[in-house]
Parts: sequence; C-alpha cells; structure tokens
Amino acid sequence: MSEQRRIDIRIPVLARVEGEGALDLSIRAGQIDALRLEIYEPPRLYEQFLIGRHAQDVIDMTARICGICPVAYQISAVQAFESIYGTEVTPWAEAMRRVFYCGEWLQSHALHIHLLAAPDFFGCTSVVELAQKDAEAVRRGLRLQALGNDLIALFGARSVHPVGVRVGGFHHAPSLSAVADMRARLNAARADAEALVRWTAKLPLPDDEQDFVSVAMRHPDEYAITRGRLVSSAGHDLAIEDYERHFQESHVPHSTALHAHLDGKPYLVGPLARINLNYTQLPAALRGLLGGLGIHFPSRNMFHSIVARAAEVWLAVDEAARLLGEYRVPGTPIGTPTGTPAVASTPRAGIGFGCSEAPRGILWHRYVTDAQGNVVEARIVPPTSQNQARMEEDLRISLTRFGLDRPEAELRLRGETVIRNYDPCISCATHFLRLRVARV
Amino acid sequence: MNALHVPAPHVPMEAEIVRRTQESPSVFSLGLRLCDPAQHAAYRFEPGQFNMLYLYGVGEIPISIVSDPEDGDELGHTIRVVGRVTRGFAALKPGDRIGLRGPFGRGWPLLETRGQDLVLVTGGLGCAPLVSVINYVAQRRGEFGRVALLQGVRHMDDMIWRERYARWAKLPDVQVLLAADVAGTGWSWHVGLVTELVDQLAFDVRDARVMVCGPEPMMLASVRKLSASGVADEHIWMSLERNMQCAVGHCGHCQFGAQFLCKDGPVFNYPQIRARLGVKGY
Amino acid sequence: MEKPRIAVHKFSSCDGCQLAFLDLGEDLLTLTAQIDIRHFAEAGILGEDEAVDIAFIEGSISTPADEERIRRIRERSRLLITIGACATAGGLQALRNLADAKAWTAAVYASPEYISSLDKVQPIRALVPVDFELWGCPVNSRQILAAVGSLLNGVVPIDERDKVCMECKRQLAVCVMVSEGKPCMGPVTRTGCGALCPRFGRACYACYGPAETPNTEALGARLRGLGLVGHEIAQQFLGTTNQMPVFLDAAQRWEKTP
Amino acid sequence: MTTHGYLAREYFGRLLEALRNSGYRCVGPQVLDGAIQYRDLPNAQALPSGWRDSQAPGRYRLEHSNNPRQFAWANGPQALKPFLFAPRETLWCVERDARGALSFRAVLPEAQALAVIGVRACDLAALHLQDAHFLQGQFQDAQYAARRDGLFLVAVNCTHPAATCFCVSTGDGPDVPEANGGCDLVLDEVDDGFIVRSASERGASLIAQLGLAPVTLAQQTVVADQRQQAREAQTRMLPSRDLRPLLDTRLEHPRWADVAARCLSCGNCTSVCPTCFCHSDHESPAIDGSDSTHYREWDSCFTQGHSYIHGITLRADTRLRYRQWLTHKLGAWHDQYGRSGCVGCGRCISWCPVGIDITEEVAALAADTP
Ligand SMILES: Cc1cc2nc3c(=O)[nH]c(=O)nc-3n(C[C@H](O)[C@H](O)[C@H](O)COP(=O)(O)OP(=O)(O)OC[C@H]3O[C@@H](n4cnc5c(N)ncnc54)[C@H](O)[C@@H]3O)c2cc1C
Ligand code: SF4
Ligand code: SF4
Ligand code: SF4
Repeated sequence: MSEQRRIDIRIPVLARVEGEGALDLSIRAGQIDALRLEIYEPPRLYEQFLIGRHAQDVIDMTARICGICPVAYQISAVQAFESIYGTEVTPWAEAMRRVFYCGEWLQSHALHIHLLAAPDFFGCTSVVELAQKDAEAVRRGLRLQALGNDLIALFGARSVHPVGVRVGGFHHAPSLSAVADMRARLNAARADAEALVRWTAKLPLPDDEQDFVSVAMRHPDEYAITRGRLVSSAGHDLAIEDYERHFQESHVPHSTALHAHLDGKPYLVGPLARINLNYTQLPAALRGLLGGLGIHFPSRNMFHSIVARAAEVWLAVDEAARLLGEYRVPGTPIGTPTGTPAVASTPRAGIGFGCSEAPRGILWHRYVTDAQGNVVEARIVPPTSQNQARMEEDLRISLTRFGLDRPEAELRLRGETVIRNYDPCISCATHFLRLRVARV
Repeated sequence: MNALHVPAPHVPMEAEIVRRTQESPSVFSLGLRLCDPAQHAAYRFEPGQFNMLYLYGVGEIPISIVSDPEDGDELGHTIRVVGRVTRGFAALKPGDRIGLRGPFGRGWPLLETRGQDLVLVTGGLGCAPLVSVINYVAQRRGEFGRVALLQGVRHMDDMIWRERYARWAKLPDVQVLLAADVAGTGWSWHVGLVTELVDQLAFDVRDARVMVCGPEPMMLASVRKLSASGVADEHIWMSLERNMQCAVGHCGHCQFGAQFLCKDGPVFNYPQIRARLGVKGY
Repeated sequence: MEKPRIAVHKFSSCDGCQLAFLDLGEDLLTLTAQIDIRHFAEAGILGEDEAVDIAFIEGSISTPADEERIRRIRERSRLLITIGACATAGGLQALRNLADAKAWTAAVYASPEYISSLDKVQPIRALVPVDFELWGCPVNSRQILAAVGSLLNGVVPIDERDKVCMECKRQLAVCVMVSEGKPCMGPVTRTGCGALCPRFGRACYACYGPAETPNTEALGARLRGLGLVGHEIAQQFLGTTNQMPVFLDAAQRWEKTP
Repeated sequence: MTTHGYLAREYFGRLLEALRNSGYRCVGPQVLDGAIQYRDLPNAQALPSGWRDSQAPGRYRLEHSNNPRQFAWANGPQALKPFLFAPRETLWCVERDARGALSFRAVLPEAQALAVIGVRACDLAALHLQDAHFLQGQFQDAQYAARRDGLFLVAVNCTHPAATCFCVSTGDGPDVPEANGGCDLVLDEVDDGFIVRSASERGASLIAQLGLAPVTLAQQTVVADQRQQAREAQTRMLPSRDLRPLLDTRLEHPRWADVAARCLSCGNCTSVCPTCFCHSDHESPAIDGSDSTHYREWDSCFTQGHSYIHGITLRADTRLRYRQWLTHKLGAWHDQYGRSGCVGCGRCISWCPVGIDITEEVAALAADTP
C-alpha cells in the first residue's frame, strides 16, 4: 500500500458500549494524524442539581448517573455522607455492602463479557449471533448476570437504581430464608464462574503488551471493593482525601466528558488495574486456577482485562457466598419489631469523601454540606473519564502496531475492539462536568 | 328467569369463529361455535344475556349475544371497535379460536311480555342487545302484539343494518322508525332525536311493554318521554353497561347502586334502578 | 407470521431502561426468537435508519441533533413507545430546566461553541407523537414483557396508572407513613415497580411519576404534618419526573409555602 | 366433652401442638415491620407478648411493656382477608398450540388446613360477609372456597380496643357472640392464661386434648369485667346500623367535595377493609406465545380503572369515588347482603395516610340536610 493512502474512519455510533460515543480517526502518510474518542452523550449536569439535596436524595439521584453501576454510586456517596456525619456503620452493614457490591460486579462483568466484549472474538456482531455459535457460554453468562442482579435486589429491591442503601446501613435486612436461597444459588454458581474463567482464558485475545500505569484501591484485609487507599503501579499510596492533589481532570473539545490524568499522565483503572495491583489478595484457589491456565498477573496485555473481569466474577461469587455464610438478621429477637438495619446519625456541616471500586474502576465522590447536612458542593469522578486518556493512548499504540495499512474494515473493528475492552461507560463519563464558574 | 345453567362460569370454553361480517367501518359480527360439540349442543341462552369473550393473551370483555336462542348453528355477537380488546377481536378471521364464558345475566322479559304490544327503543350500537329480541319476535310474530322499532343514531352513516330494518318493516304489524341527529341526502327518515319518534307511533303506547337500550342519557330521555305518554314504570326494561371483570358478581366493578349488572342485570326493570339512574357517578 | 421489527434507541439517559431488555436473562433469548431486532446499539445491532414496527425510546432530548434524530426515528417507526422517566418525562436531568441552562453550560465549558444543547431537556412526547409510554425509573423487565406481550398479540399495552399504595397493600407491606411517619410519595405515584420502597421499609420517592388523580395538595399537607417544610415538600416532587405538570406545579406551590 | 376451661399461659403451646397434630398449619399475630401481622407461628413465644397498639386517624404505633398478655392489642392492617381472598392469584391458564387451538385449565390454590390464632370478633363478622359474597350467591368462588374449607379459627375476645375501633356501634364486637360466633374456639385472655370455650364440634374435640383446668368464679368475674370495659372504652360510633335512608338523601351533600379535597384516592381504606371485595382481572401472556395466565388482584373503587368504560370514567373524580365507597359500604350492602358492609374495625381510619375518619364523615353528612 502506498504511503500516501489517506484514510478517514468514522465510527459514528459505537456499538456494544453503554452510552453514546463515536470514534474519529484520520491517518495521513501512514501516521495517525488525528484520533478522537468522542463522547457526545449530552451532559446531564448532576453535580449541579445535587446542590441543596439531602443525603438520601443524593444516594437515589447519583445512582441515576449510570444504570449499570448504580451500586457503586450509592456506596461512594453514602460513605462520603457517613464520613461527614461521623457515622460508624456496623460490621454487619460493612460486610453486607460488600456483598451488595459483589452483585454489581457480577452483573456488570457478566454483561460486559458476554453481551459487549466476547462477540468480537467470535467474529459476531452481537450476543444474539454469539448464542448461535456458543449457546452454552451465552446461557451461562446470562445466568451469572441474573444472579448478580438478584444479589443486588436482595439488598436493594431491584438491580437498577436499587432502593436499599441509607446513611448508617440499609433500609432493610433480607430475611434468613431469602439469604439461604441466595447462598444456595451462589454455591451452585461456582461451577459457572470457574467455567467462565477457563472460557475467557481460551479466547483468541490479541497479544498487545503496553506500558501503562494502573490505579486501584487497596485494603490490607481484603481484595478492595468498597474501601481502601489509592495505590498505583507508579508507587502512589494515598488516602482517598488526597485524590485531587494528584489527579487532574481537563476538558477536551471533542468530548462532553472530562479526561483525567495522574501527575499529568494517562492511567488505567478497572479490573486489570485492580488485579495487577492486588493479585496477591485473590483467594489461593483463584490464583491457582489462573496460573494453571497460563495467565499471569500483573499483565501488560490490555486484552487480559476480560480474563481479569472473569476472575472478578469468580471472586464475587466466592465472596458473596462466604459473607452470606454467617448471615444473621441484625437486631431482631423474635417478637420485636424489625429494627432498621442502620445506625442513627445526625446530619451536619462538613466535607466528606467516598471512593469505591466500580466495575469499571475507582469512582470518587466529594461533598460539602451545610449545617442541615444538605449538599453545597459536589464533585464526582467516574471511572470512564479516568480511562479516557488511556483509551486514546492505547488506540494510537495498538492501531499502529496492528498496521495502519490494513483495510479500513479491519482497522475499524480493531479500534472498536480496543475500546470495548475497556468497557467504557459513556453514560457515566459525561455526567460529571465540573462547574467552573468564572468569577470576575 | 335465571334458571339457565352456566356451563363455564369461571374458566372459558374454547370457541371457533365460524363467520365474520363487517357491518360498518367500526362494527363487525362474529358467529361462534363452541369447539366441543357437546358443549355447543348444551349451550342455552336468552336474548339479552351476554358472554365474556376472551382474546388470547389480552383479556375478556362482556358482549351481548345477538343471535336467536333457537339457532343451534352459531352464537352471534356484534362488536363495536372502541379500544384495546375490541380492536384485537376485529383482527380475527374465521377459523381463529377464542375463549367464551357464559351466558351471564338476566335477559329481556320475553315470557312476561308475551302477547303484549312492544316498543323497542335503541340508540347507537345499543341496538345490539335488542337485536336478539327483534329476531326473536320476528321468528315468533304471532306470539306478540304490535311492535314498534325505534332506532336513533347520531349520524346517518352510523346506521347499520338498514336492509334488516327494511326487512323488519315489511313484517305484519311492525312499525320501524329511524332517526338521525345529523343527516344528509339519502335519508328519508326523521332528523332529530329518537325520543321524538314516540309521537309517530301507530298505536297507543299506554299498555305497551317497552325495552330500551343505548347510551344512558338517551335511555333516560326515552323513559321520561314514555312515562309522560302513560307507560307504567313497571312496563319498561332497559339494559345497562358498566365495567365488568368477572361476570359472576364478585369483582364489584359492575355495581349500580345495590345491583350487580352481571347477575341482576344487565336488563333491569326500570323501578329497580330508578333511584340511581342519571345520578352522576353511579 | 412475520416477526415484528423492533428498534431500541437511546437518548440522554443512564442506560438503565435498556437493561430491562438486557437483564431478561434466558427470556432475552426467547424474546429474540419472537422479534426481529433491527437496532439496539448496546446489544451490538446497528440499523438506526431502518423502518421498524416498534421503536422503544430511552432517554430525553437535549440537543438539536437529538431532536433531528427523534424525528427521523418517528418517520420510520409504525409504533413509538417511550421507556422510562427520561423519555416520558425528561428525567432527573430535566432539573436543569429549572435553572438557567445557558448560564450553566457557558460556565461549564471552556469552549461552549463545541457544545450544542437545547435550552430545555424535553420528553419525547414534546417533539413527536408517542403511541405508548412506559413509566418508571427504571422500567423493569416485567413491564417490558407485558408491553411486548400485548404488542405481539396485536393490542396496545395496558396503562398502569393506579397508585403505588394499591400495590403496597397487595404486597401486604405495612404503610410506612402511618406506622413510622415517613414521608411517602406512594399516594401520588404511579404503580409498576411492585411497591419496592415501602416493602423495604422506606418511603416511596416517586420514581414512577404521577398516578391518575394525584392529590398533591392533600399529600403535601400531610407531609407538612410530618414535619417537612415547604421547600422540602417541593423537593419531594422534583424527582425523576420533575417536569410533569402536576408535580412541577405542586413543587412551585410548596416552594412558596414556608 | 369439655367445652370450657382454663389454659395457663405457659401451656399455650399445647394448643398449637394439638392443631399441628390435627394437620393444621398455624398462623398467628406477630410483630413485624412495626405492626401486628398474621404470619406462620413457629411457637407461642412468637406471639406479641406485652405489645399494645396505639391507633389514631392516619397513625399506628406499637408500644411495649412488661405486661405478660399476648393479645392486649386491637388489630393490625390485615387479618383474615388475605388468607382467603388473596391479593393476587391466578384463576386459569390457557395453552395455545401451533395451530392456534386453545386449551383452558382452571388453577386452584392447594387446599390446606389453616388454623388462624387470635382472630377478632370484627374479623369474624367480616369473614361472614366475605363468605356471603364469595360463596353464597349464584356462583361460588373456587379460589376462596378452596381456602375457606380447611379454616380453623381461634378467636380471642378484645380487651383493649384501639381508639379507632367502633365495633360496638356496628354490633360486631368487641367479643364474639356466645352463639353462632362462626369460629371454632373463643379465648378470653386473663393475666396468667386463657379461658377457652369451644364454639364448634371441631373446637370441642380439640379442647379435649388440652387438659384444661376448670374456670374459677374469680376468673369469670375478671372476664366479664374486662369485656364490659372493652365496650365502654370505645368512643367512636356510627349513628345507626342502617344508614340507607340517611345516605339516600345526601347524594349531593357538600361534604363529599370537602372530603375529596383531603382524600388521596389511594385505595388504602379499601385494601385494609376486611369486607371490601373488589378485584380486577389481568392477563400475563408468555413471551413465546405458547400460554397465558389469567389472574386477579385487589382493586378498589378509588381507582380510575374501577369505573372505566371505553372512553368514559364514570367516577373520574375523588368526590364520586368516595361517595361510591361510602354509599356502597354503609348503604347498598344492606340490599346485597342484609347488613352494613362495615364491621367497625377502624382500619380505614388508622391506615388512611391522611387520617380520614369514616365515623366523622358520616356524622358530618348526618349533621345537616343538603
Ligand atoms: C353486559 C354488557 C354487554 C355488552 N355488549 C356489547 C355488545 O354486544 N357489543 C359491543 O360492541 N359492546 C358491548 N359491550 C361493551 C363492551 O364490553 C366494551 O365495549 C368493551 O369491554 C371495550 O373493551 P376495549 O378493550 O375494546 O375498550 P377499552 O376502552 O380499551 O377498555 C379497556 C378495558 O376496560 C375494561 N372494561 C370492562 N368492562 C367494560 C365495559 N363495559 N366497557 C368498556 N370497557 C370495559 C375491559 O377490561 C377493557 O379491556 C357490552 C358491555 C356490557 C357490560
Ligand atoms: S407506605 Fe406509601 S405506598 Fe404504601 S400505603 Fe403507605 S403511603 Fe401508600
Ligand atoms: S420510589 Fe416509589 S415508584 Fe420508585 S421504586 Fe420506590 S416505591 Fe416504587
Ligand atoms: S369500613 Fe372501615 S371500619 Fe368498617 S369494616 Fe371497613 S375498614 Fe373496618
């Protein structure tokens, strides 16, 4: 092919991603001359209308930023308010929030693996086609997704925009019998989870090693989900309160989302970053399973993200089963009214932070409240805007390696595959435009 | 009355559409036969009774039976398309299967009125429940006295069955009077309200038995007019319509004052419902 | 019988209502055997401009491009059905209609010329005729299956418009307003969710939007009796369906009440 | 055969045991989610020992004390109705084959012997009304009948009516009539136990298994006194048992508009009312087109759908809906079932989120002529 080839690729609607995005790529003289991951989902200005609202409203409203990871929003938000109000939740509530969150990982990861990412590796355009090639894998995926949804609903009544979380704990504690049923299903799902890990390890994933910085939370006692410090493969180890000192967001003209950088450089959040940083905290059985399949973490192959996701599905099933193993209904001796499974708290003024590992990576919140505990200022940094700079960087590298002289259709598909590998959630990404008021 | 056995009060029987007739752009008739021949043979009803017709996956609606009770071939239903279920029924064709429960309710007082003069007043598609009576009387012309058929519609184009009316008009001692509120060329009948037709009756109505069916304001106006003409309240019957879910007197929707339309009606003797008729909200 | 052609389109939203399809589990495979999906970007099926029998619309309209796209979709769809609070009522993001949107946008973006945004966030109904609206934030799989079930049987779906209280009692939940004095919006909110909140011991926050004959005045007075002040009562009405006139009016009335 | 005797509180478990041995599933009052609710009763300790209910228009709270009594409360949001007339249940299913042929199949609840402990006099009166409605007309409701058949009822006379109770004025309580109570056992609770009386043959044979002690004169006096006190404790009332003549002349009374301004039209009153029977039918087709389920669920005369007929809602506004409810409940029921549809339990008063009080509305309607 001639060096003079000019290619303009526009993928106007990215399929199999959450939200509305597009990719613009122009190649001039064998070089990428412009590459823009465009997010044109209109801004929803959440941070603005949270102002004046009380904690429960914030919990219910921020969930609506994203239908796929509402639990993450609720947990990050509630933590921020609990830190302002000085509320210490019980170990029961702490553990059950982790179970609740496992439901979301399970649901979101299963959805991403089967419905969004995997069709790429089978030459299919959708899960409907994939179901014709590997029906059992799709059914297994749908089963795991349903299990995740039901686990969320156990604590939240429904899986999308659940209604169970409140400051101090939960509104409702599931009954013993509901938990027993769930535990049985979780134990039965272990086989599916293991089969899923094996299946993803065998996918014909491109081998595309890159240099990148991983960022995730870390907790001394557990594979971090709901709590911990922020660590990076570049050696950072920060309290969540210090996030803003190291991470900066900037507005790029082609996107309604903000790009985030760590000390000026792109970085990766999400399953691969988490597993790269916290591999040793995975249960031994899971490490053995992965090792036996010849997949080693930390990994520099971005496409190992899908295996990392499957491993986290395994972990979520295992953790939820374990934590529900010793379940009891809090504070309800027979014959007393069902107590609210939450500790009391008094709203007050302050500043609070919340951070948790959403399925796609760290989700960071900061709130300032007035004396009534209502929001005066809100800032939310979702995972996708953190990954956006990394995605563009990855696209440049991997498309160049892939060969820019390849036919347009192949380039297009590779580009989409690279993007989908990040499981970008564009709905999330755009809802956090920070309000910068120009003061004269 | 009401001694009739209801073969399937709670669970529908399967019925096949054996005939479909488009009566007007929005009105069609279905001839039904119960798929089980024994059920079909055993099925009995009285004019004025109704069935709950079930459309697969959609729901049930109450529809009067308009065919002749002695017609063993098929059960006739005439349906006006007004909403969800009726529109669904309109799309069916002969050979399609539906569900049928019934017959329910009390029909017209054809035994009590035997030998008497009859005035049958209908409005709009309100004629459907009375068509069965007209058919019944036409088949047994000798058993009744003089008969007047008064039918009113809003617009002349709403008048269905013109040729049937023409046919009925030719029967001995049957007077047919039609009225349209709005009419144009080609309308030789009365222009105005159906109540105004009472003045054109060929016989003294004082001893007649009256059956009325149609929109409630029209029924109320007719009853007032007939009462004023000397008809005793006890000699007037009318068929009402209310929301109906179960048809067996349990769901509570069809209550009209203390009456359950599905079992105490839908045909009522006027004094039974006089107190609440025309009171908004009942 | 020819399979009905279906499209699922997304506008400004959280994607949660589309999940009612993607969360169907095995039913999703059953459903895809009954219908012919022509466009559903999140599921990987792209055919935005295809003519379809039923278009499901998620999300609200907030840019000129959206406006143009919804008109195109309407032209190519025999039936157009909105799913969820964003599409039927504007959604939570329509709260920006209550603020000076232009000023917000100008303040947010360094280069506002890159952003084209309409003054107001609007429900689909404000722009094109809608054949049926499914309420909820989010709509759930039961609602979607019921609607599709009706459509497959050739009739319009049933409009569920009773109050949450009706379902709350069918679920034998104890009224949280009566037994705990919690400020429940159930008496003015449309059923459909299964009365999830009262069953979980918390007050309904009206995510399904207004029910038929909502008495916002009487409920507001009751909330006041429970200790809420006018501004707080107003906020109760400014949730996911804040642009629905009965709620908006109620909010404006209560906002002015101390 | 013993038909009367004393059962010490610590032996209450024997009653449950005897019922279980006779094949009954026992259901009884328990404190759950802040209210007295009837649920499967694991043992006598699960009964609401020491609990009292404090009720007022739009308000229900439980309070605990060290009083050992287990039935010293009036009622909760529901009692028998949901056990017999289920809030939602399938009536029939239909299968459709590839050629479109339909086969219909009735679906009946599993018949099961259920014993309900702690039923109140008003609950029994309401049960008789529901029986009359669902079983004694031209058609029997199969679902209701299946559940009703095996029902064993253990009534407990009220000692602590709530402020919202007015069963004395409707003639339905606070204690179960000596004759034709319509239950199997009647209990009077005293501080250390229960005076048990059989009210049916089944009850009598059950009692025989309990080893009851004779009732002392002192106990009889206590029971008589507390019954009397319970009567006198009631402050609310309806002006007459048959309000037809009154209501018939009040159809256009301004009070209907007044109550409509306060009423949420939410249907809570009809849902908690033990006699209200309205329901609507619905269809749930399987997505693959092979079968469909026809079910019913509680409806209310306060919904728009209740009076909807193609394009018109007969009772579009709350004024007409409230009037329909009241004139039916207190008026038309007499014509339909020979008595008023209200048993004076006061649930519609307490559980109305805005505290509309049926006795107050009737009083206002009665106060002056339009
Ligand atoms: C005793 C009786 C006899 C009838 N006979 C005939 C007849 O012979 N021909 C005819 O065309 N119509 C008749 N009707 C009216 C017919 O039942 C309604 O037109 C029909 O139920 C409308 O259903 P829909 O779904 O098309 O209308 P929609 O307006 O979409 O109604 C929605 C739903 O309302 C409910 N509904 C229940 N009862 C009624 C009711 N009475 N009217 C309207 N909606 C109701 C149904 O569940 C219906 O599906 C009769 C009604 C009654 C009560
Ligand atoms: S809890 Fe809310 S929804 Fe339930 S009955 Fe009470 S007011 Fe209605
Ligand atoms: S807020 Fe109301 S409508 Fe929404 S889920 Fe809760 S109870 Fe249902
Ligand atoms: S009307 Fe009210 S007081 Fe009377 S029985 Fe019903 S709920 Fe009880």
